[in-house]
Amino acid sequence: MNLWPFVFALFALGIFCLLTRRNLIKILIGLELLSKGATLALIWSGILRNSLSYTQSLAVIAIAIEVMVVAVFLALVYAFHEKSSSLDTDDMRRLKG
Amino acid sequence: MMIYLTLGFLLFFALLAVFLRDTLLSVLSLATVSALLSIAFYQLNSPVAGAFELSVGAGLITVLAVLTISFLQKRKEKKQPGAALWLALSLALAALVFFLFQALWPQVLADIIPETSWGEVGEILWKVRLFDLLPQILVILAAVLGILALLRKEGESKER
Amino acid sequence: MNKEMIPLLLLIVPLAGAALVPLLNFFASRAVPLFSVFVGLVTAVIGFFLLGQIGAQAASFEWLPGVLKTGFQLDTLSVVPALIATWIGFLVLIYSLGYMKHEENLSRYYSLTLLFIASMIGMSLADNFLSLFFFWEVMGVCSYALIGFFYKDPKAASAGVKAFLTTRIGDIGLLAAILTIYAFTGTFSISQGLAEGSKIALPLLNFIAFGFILGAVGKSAQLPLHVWLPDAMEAPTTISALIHAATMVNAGVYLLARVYPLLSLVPSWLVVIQWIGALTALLGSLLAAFHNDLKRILAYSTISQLGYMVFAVGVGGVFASQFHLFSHAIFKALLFLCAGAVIHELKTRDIREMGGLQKFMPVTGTTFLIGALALMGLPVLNGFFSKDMILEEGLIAGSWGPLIVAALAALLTAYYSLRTTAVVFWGKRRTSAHVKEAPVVMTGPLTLLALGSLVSWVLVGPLTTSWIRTGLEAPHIDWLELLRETFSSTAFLITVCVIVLGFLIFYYRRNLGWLKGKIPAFFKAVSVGLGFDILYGWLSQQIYATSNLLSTFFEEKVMEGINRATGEGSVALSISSRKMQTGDLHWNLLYIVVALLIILGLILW
Amino acid sequence: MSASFLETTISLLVLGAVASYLGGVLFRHRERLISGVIAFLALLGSLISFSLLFRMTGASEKVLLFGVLSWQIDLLGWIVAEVSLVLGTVVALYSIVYMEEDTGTSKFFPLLLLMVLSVIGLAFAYDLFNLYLFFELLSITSFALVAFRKDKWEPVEAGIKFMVMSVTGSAFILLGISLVYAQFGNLDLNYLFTASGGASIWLPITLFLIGFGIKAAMFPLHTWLPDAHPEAPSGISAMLSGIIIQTGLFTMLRIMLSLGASLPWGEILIWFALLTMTAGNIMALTQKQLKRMLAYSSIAQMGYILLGIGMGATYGVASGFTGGVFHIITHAFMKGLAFLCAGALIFRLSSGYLEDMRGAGWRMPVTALTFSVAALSLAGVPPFSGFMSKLLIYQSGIQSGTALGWAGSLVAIFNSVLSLGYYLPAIGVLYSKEKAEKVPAIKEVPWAMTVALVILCLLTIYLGVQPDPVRSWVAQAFSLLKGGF
Repeated sequence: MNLWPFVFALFALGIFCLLTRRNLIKILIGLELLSKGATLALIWSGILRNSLSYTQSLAVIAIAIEVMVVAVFLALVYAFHEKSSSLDTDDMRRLKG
Repeated sequence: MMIYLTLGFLLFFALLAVFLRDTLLSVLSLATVSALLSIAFYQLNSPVAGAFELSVGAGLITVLAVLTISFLQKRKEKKQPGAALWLALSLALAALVFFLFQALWPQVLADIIPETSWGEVGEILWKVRLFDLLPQILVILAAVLGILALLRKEGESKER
Repeated sequence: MNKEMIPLLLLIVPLAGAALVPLLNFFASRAVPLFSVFVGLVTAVIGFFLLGQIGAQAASFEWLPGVLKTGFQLDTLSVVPALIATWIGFLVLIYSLGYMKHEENLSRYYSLTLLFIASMIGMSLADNFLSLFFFWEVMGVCSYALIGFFYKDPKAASAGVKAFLTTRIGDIGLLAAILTIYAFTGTFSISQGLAEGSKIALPLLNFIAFGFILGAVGKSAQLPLHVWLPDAMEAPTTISALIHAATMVNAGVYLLARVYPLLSLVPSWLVVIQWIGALTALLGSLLAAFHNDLKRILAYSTISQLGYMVFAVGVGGVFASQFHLFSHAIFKALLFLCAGAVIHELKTRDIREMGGLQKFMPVTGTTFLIGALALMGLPVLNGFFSKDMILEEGLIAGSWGPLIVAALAALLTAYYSLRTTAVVFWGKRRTSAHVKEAPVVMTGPLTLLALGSLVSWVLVGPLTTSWIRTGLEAPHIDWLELLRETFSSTAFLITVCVIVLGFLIFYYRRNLGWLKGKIPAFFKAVSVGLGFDILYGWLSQQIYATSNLLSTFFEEKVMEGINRATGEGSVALSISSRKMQTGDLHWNLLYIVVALLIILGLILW
Repeated sequence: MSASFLETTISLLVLGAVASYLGGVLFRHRERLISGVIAFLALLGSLISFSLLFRMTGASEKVLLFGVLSWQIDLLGWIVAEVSLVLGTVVALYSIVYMEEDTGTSKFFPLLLLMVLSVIGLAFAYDLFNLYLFFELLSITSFALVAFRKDKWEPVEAGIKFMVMSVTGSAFILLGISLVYAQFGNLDLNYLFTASGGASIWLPITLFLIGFGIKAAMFPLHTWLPDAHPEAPSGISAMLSGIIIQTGLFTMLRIMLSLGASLPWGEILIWFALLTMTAGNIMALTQKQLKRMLAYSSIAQMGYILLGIGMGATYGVASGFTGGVFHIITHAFMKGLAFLCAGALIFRLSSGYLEDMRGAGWRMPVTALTFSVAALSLAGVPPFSGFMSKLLIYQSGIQSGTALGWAGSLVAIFNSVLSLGYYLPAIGVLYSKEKAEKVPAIKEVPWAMTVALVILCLLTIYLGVQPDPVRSWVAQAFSLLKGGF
């Protein structure tokens, strides 16, 4: 049994989503997929080291942090929408050069 | 090997979450991904993480995201050209990393998943990992303050 | 006052002066010149006290332990250039009161001059290579800014840039040498670096020597990097006297003398130095002999005299080179300041428009004559003793090739000094301009310097007494001995012969016309005008055609190219590379993937 | 003893954050003043108690704080944390005046306190996961502070870009931590140091390099920085450029020293350092906004720090590590000063463009003078502090005696010259004869701001003239290290 492929697949999907999707909600989904991959990796590493309780407790904290990050991100998205009435990353190009 | 089935579904819904044009639907797919992940955790004998993932990941995040979307009323995404190429590239990259990982890192495959209980996890969380408590509280405090700051009312700050 | 603090004070006073001048300019711009002269006076007085400090332990300051310890090195070798800077700097400042009276931007002028004096002091007193290099660079910057002082004149501006860039080549060599020494001895300290120099492998030592020579060649305007000095004459004449005759150009010679223990480990480079010096001396005097621009004549003469000093270092006469440096600083500053007085009155630099000025400017004329005699090396003037000492060192070393070249240069020197004096001050008057003697603030320094030219050689006694502390060999003589030895040496004969020959050429320049029949095309021209005008034309055309071509090529292609490449190139590069900052989130994220791949590649390599 | 000082520091910061928020909310009409003064006092108190800790720090020592929080304190961490406290205190003082037209300052100051606290946490945490949590705290506070002026478009945009990149990096770090755990079954850096020899850890190391490299603005990962730093309020720009990105690097250094012995991470850092400093300098050359220029210059300066640390790690030259960390210290003060000066100019001129600042130096003498000191120091002109630290870094390359070391030093020296190409014009603009439109009407900033500027300016000069005590502390700190601690 080996779950690493799934971890890497989740990471690949997350990065793919971040690279190509141009909607901020989709960007959020990409970041979420990365976090879920990382959480899965935590649990799986606990199984490998035969200390599942330990990594579970880490995973719990990681999930809590993840939510906080998502909340801040959504607040930022909201603030951006207030200014631009848009969720499109193509509109986020004022700062460059 | 139910776990592979669960994770297979998980990947399918993740793909949906990425590719669906309607953002609301893709957020719901993400919620399904979370739910499936918590089932996978359960199957991996880690009920605590599963419960957290289900309540927080599938529940809270979805609620927040759906609320935001419904506030902002922007559901359709523009069509993306050349997505297949990017998908192929990222998957190829991940496959490469994974292959190297397998080839260069011989690992022990554990087929026996240890049993864990709520009590044990709680004990570790409160005894061994107690020193994570302060940063965790602080992160939550910071996030709350940050959200308050970002969603505060009124006020035009001058060019500065 | 703590005696150890004297050198520090000597450095700080002019620095503070340089910093205060712009401030003062805000409140009382008319007091700026006087204030600067006052600072110069204080510096000169402190410099006088420094004389008693030779060989003393000076305060040193551990800046970064184990890396950089900076302090002062007080031996004759270092104190003499510092004193020249303070005293001649002071005289030049006084002279500027009159000379620069009607110019604009005076605060910039005085501030830079004081800064220059400070950096010259810092350079020569530095006891580690890093601070030496730092002050070396500051001097370069000051020189650049002062050459371009009349920046509205495009010639002046471009001359400044030329000087800056040409000397930069030398600086790169110097920096490379310093870093190499540091890499192999682990210290920036000069004395330690020199002491441990013998441990360095020979090929590297060759490289180090080359670096130092390159640095000296650039700063002291030696062949082939001499091109900047004549152009630098666009600077105010005071600056030419101070920087381009008396002090900064000596820095290269000083550097060579300072690192002589290292150079002596690689004798082949010493031969190179001899030839560089001798050829530069010849070329400089040749060009000076056929030029008509008063300041350029003096510039070429400076180049030639610096060539002598470099030659002296090459044959091992470090003391002789420093002695000549000391004499030269005095009489060349004198000549420049006289030239300044003349140019100030006549508003022209062409000597063909001068003539018969002795009657109108007696003090200037007399002092100029003294300077010229010292330059040609007439006995009992300071130039005589030092030049004689150099030739004697050459005889001892037995390097005949360069020596003959140097003697030839001495002959030409005698000729052109006389020619210049004669054309400018004697003979018929060729200008209708109303001419009067310079004001006393200008003639005062002239008189002092002329006095110095007459008697400064007496100081040889104290100089040799303390010289022993530099760790370099030198004869231990006082002035009486110097007199006796000089007049009984072979070198004296050479000197006298050379000078007499030069006199003869000058005196019979008209009678040389009999050659005319033999080579008519050539000497028909010689009889015209002053006799050598056409020769000048032909020779200078030949020399100039090549050197101009070279320098034009150098200036317009190489330097301009470098300038372009660094200036416009980096701007263009900047603008194009800023496109990398697309401002697009997805590109940013793509960079992460790219970096991931790069690091994976590097790690798994 | 040492635990009690640390406990005081932490409780002052946490309670200060809460009190500052509550004070600001309760006294709504005096929000900025109350909140700011409380935050300043809390920072000052914690700075004092933290400074007292110094005498007790030497080789690393485990302490248990409040009976729960286990940290390992050592001199190196103390130095970094102290720098952040000093800078934070100065920034708090400055921001009390600077934020006068902003709303929501009752959230601003607590977030600043938490940011400083997160640096202390990163300096002392020895457990990888604990480190990660503090890293998240650092990230979240910086997102919120970068986008603090959410009423304008650019800060929010910069905040989103920053956040997306940073969260991606965090996910990489978390994956790396899982991989390390899968390999060793322990996350204690001390344990990892003894256990990591010979193990194949190339993937976690790569992930850590990326994750922390994003925060440390290594070259191709730097793209968030030129957006985020200029758009943050100037005090926060000073914090971000001064200490936050360096903390990312510092954390990376700790982990690499503990884990990476078998991999050539030092050499990788050297290559990235050369790219980073060259790219940063070149891109800064043609910037038109002062703060954006300074942000690019931060990237370039990060290159120097990376170079020093890379030299130290690859060739074992002590002056590499010393120079790198000493440059962190000097850079914190001089770049903080430069940003605060830029903020002061913008405070009066309401424009960040260099063009609009022409001649402002004549009207704002203190600001312009301190800015000149900062810029010269950043360019590495003696006798300011930047020269000292850069000198150590050049020295490390030359001491290594290898081709790469020499090339690195030469590139660094060349870059130093290149950087004069934008610092000098910036000073020239401030002292230009002709004045921009708004300039004749302005006056010097209020005293609280000038005091902040002068403090940092004096520190910059002091570290240049007398670098030794601090430099030898850094050298001592490194000589005490065993692995990451």
